[in-house]
This record gives sequence, C-alpha cells and structure tokens, in this order.
Amino acid sequence: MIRVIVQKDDFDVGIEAKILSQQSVRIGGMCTFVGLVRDLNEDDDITGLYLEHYPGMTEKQIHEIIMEASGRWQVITATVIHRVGQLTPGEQIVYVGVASEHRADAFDACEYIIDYLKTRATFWKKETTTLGDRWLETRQSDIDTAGAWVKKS
Amino acid sequence: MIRVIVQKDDFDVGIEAKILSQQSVRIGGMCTFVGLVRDLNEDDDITGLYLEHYPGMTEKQIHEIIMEASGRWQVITATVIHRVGQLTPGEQIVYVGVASEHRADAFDACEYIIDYLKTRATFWKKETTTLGDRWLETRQSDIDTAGAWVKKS
Amino acid sequence: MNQVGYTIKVLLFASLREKLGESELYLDIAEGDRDGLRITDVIRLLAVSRGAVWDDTLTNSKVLMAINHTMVDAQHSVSADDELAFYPPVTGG
Amino acid sequence: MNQVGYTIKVLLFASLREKLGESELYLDIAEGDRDGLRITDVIRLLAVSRGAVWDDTLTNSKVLMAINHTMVDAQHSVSADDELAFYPPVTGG
Repeated sequence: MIRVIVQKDDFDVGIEAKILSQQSVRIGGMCTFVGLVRDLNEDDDITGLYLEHYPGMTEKQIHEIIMEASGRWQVITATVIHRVGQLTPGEQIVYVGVASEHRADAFDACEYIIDYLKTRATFWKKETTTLGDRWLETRQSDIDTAGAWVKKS
Repeated sequence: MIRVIVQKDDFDVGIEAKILSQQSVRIGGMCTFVGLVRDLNEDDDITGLYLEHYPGMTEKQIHEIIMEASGRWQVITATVIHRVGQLTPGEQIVYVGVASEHRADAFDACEYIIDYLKTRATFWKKETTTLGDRWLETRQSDIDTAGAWVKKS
Repeated sequence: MNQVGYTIKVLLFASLREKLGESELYLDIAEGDRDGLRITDVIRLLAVSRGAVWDDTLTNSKVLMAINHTMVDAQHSVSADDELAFYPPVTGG
Repeated sequence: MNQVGYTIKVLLFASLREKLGESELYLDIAEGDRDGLRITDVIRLLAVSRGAVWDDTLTNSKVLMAINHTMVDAQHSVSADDELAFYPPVTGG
C-alpha cells in the first residue's frame, strides 16, 4: 500500500510505523527517514521555514518516485508525508517510511525516495532568518546525490 | 548521546524518535530501522521466536558498533533497543535510530549498525515452528552484507 | 465554426508568485493565436497584457514549467483548458 | 604461599547451553593446573569433571569464546576470576 500525504499538520512517527508494519506478515524490516528544521543552515539564525507546494502535481510526483523505487527494490508498503505552511526549528518536515521483507531493500528504497523527493517534487522552502526572508535554492549536493542513483543502476 | 537497551518489553518508535530528535537543534535528519518477526522464514510456519543474549557483553558490543559508526559518519545521537525473550510474528525485535545533521550520514550509520549488530552482537534466536523448535544459524547473506562495509571504507 | 471559449489556466509558485504578484490566472486565447500555440507564445501574451516583467521573469533559464502536472519545456504546445504552471527549482524534503 | 581459591566462571549460551545442560558454573582450578592455563585446558578440565561431550561440543570449530566480554580464541590464557563464555555464532537483529 502506498500513502502520499501533503498536510499542514504534524505527523506521529509511532502511528505511521504501526500503519506501515501491519500491512503484511511478510514484513521483516522498516526503514524510515524524518527530516527536521535545523537552525544552522548556511550560518544564519533560522527563525522559521515556510513551505509551499503545487497541489495535485506534488502528490503525483511522489507517487511516481515511490513506484520507481518499487521497481528497483522489494517494497511491501511505503508512506510519504510532507508538511507545508509555516514551521519552526526542530519541527518535523518530511516522513518517508518503507517496509520490506529484507532490510537492504527497505534502506535503499527509503533513501532513493527522499533523495529524489528533494530534487523532483514541487515543494519550495522560504527561510525566515534574522537577516530577512529568502527562498532557498536547490542544493547542488542534493542534485548530485539523486544523480548518483542513476550511476548505481 | 548513545542509548543501548536490551529488554523484554516492546518499544515505542514514536517516543524513541522524540528522544532522538530533541537532543540537538543541529539535527536535520533521523534514519531509523525496525526489525520485525516474519512468519515466512525458510518456508516453515513460525509460531514464535525466542531471543537470548549475553548480558553485559551484548551491550558493550553494541556500544562499540555505534562508536565505530560515529567514527565513520557524523552521528549526533543514536539509539539501539533489542528485545529478548519470547516474541510472536509481527512483533518488533530491534530498533536502530540515528540522528545527524545530514541525511546521508544518518542512513549510512543506521545501516552499518544493524548490519554489524546481526553478525557481531551476542544474540541468539530460536524459532518455534510447526515442525518444532530450532536455533537459527547465522545467515551467510548477513555476513556478506557486514563484510561489504569493509570494502566500502 | 468558432470554438467558444479557449482559456488557459496559469499558475505561479514560490518566488515567481511573489515577484509577479499573482498565483492563479485564466488567460483567454484569441482565435488567431490558438493554432500551434506554445508556452513561449503564452509568455509573450502574458507580457502583452501584464507587462514586460512577465517575459523577463518567465524566460529565465532556471524557470521550470508543467502542463497538467507534467514537466515540459517552453516549446511544448498548449491547448484549451490546459493548466500551465511556472515555478523555480524545487527545494523540498 | 598457595593462592587461596582460583575459580573460573564459565557461561554457556543458546544451543550450547541446551546441549550441555548448564548455563553458568564455577570451575575450581587445582594449583598444578594454574600455570599457563589456556581455554583449551579449561575445556579438558570440564570434560574430565563432566564428561567427554563437553570436549566434543566445545572444540567444534564453530564455537566462539569470550573472556570478560571480549572475544578471544581457544589459545587465550585464563586467569583467576575470569568470566569465560562459550557460544554459537550469533543470530540477532
């Protein structure tokens, strides 16, 4: 089962883990990633982070990324939750959870999904810092990280 | 902060995620792995799994594995919880959580810890199946997976 | 016979939305402009009705485009009732 | 002067514990056996006091050993008050 959710509200990783793991008795391992708002980005003091997305397109893209991962690794269930709106440092931004029979598949699929989500899904972040607001630019390191999966294939 | 716990009781991944993430404002990502009791191991019907460990040595070994991971990747906080005693299919066995500034470090350290935990930490599993009880043997695939980290270094 | 009503829905996101001051608009395409209409033509029509800043902003090589939720390039054709979105490079996750 | 009391704590785990029927025992080492005592010697002493099955079981090449929570091989020396553990290959995680 694939779940893709874009929402303003926070999520509960405990509840999400239960939903992921209870889909099948074949599940042997779950790998999850949670992204958080840091306050040390590029040395300015981040006071907040505003997230915007493209309703409809974003969800479709995340579905596509999960389907790609499911084609490369054994994925029994996968969940992606991405928050939008105003967030403060320490808050959760994104949840990626993958359950599989074997742990290596769960790790690889989970990392693939977050890597591609960062470079392909239509989300935009604006940082509120003590120096003023600014829209973030795509990190070259994120583009390189996602590109590395192509070489691994 | 490093937490290593061996216990009979189940664990709550939601509570563990909060403990992991609230140690530092520098944390940008958390990768967690949860291992579960499957019921399809080698085609027999598993009715239960009994886990035994070597108190004192096991905890020391897990600490060592986490310290090795911390030397290779940036690890801000790490938690390992491993259950012992009688478990039934679908139950959680092991939790590995790693928080870091950057997601690649969190993924690599988390996978390193679970890979080495499977081949080095003094735990033993006995399966109760419809064909009778049997102590499990170390999987060659687990030995190979852990060995692959040496080549990557 | 004339096709009655030929409208493109245009969406703008993030820094483009803030710079151009609109998030969603409906552009009526005159009959003479409908044949072989491409995104580059839509940008030109937006600049005509709204000012040169639209052309300057949307022809920047970093601007990305999607039609009906699928990424395309500026040479892609546009049809009636299409949803055309302009947005900067993504920064989610 | 004699050293009074020279005892090794021996632990057995998992299939070894079940096969040999003991999980924890204290082995007193006679004065004449103390010098240069190795794990191989301890196994021999266990077989003398408890039966040949101990020797057969613990000299299997798959059996692992630890002294005071550190893995060692069968040639490792053993001292008074050491905790010596025998166990099969691990299967945790």
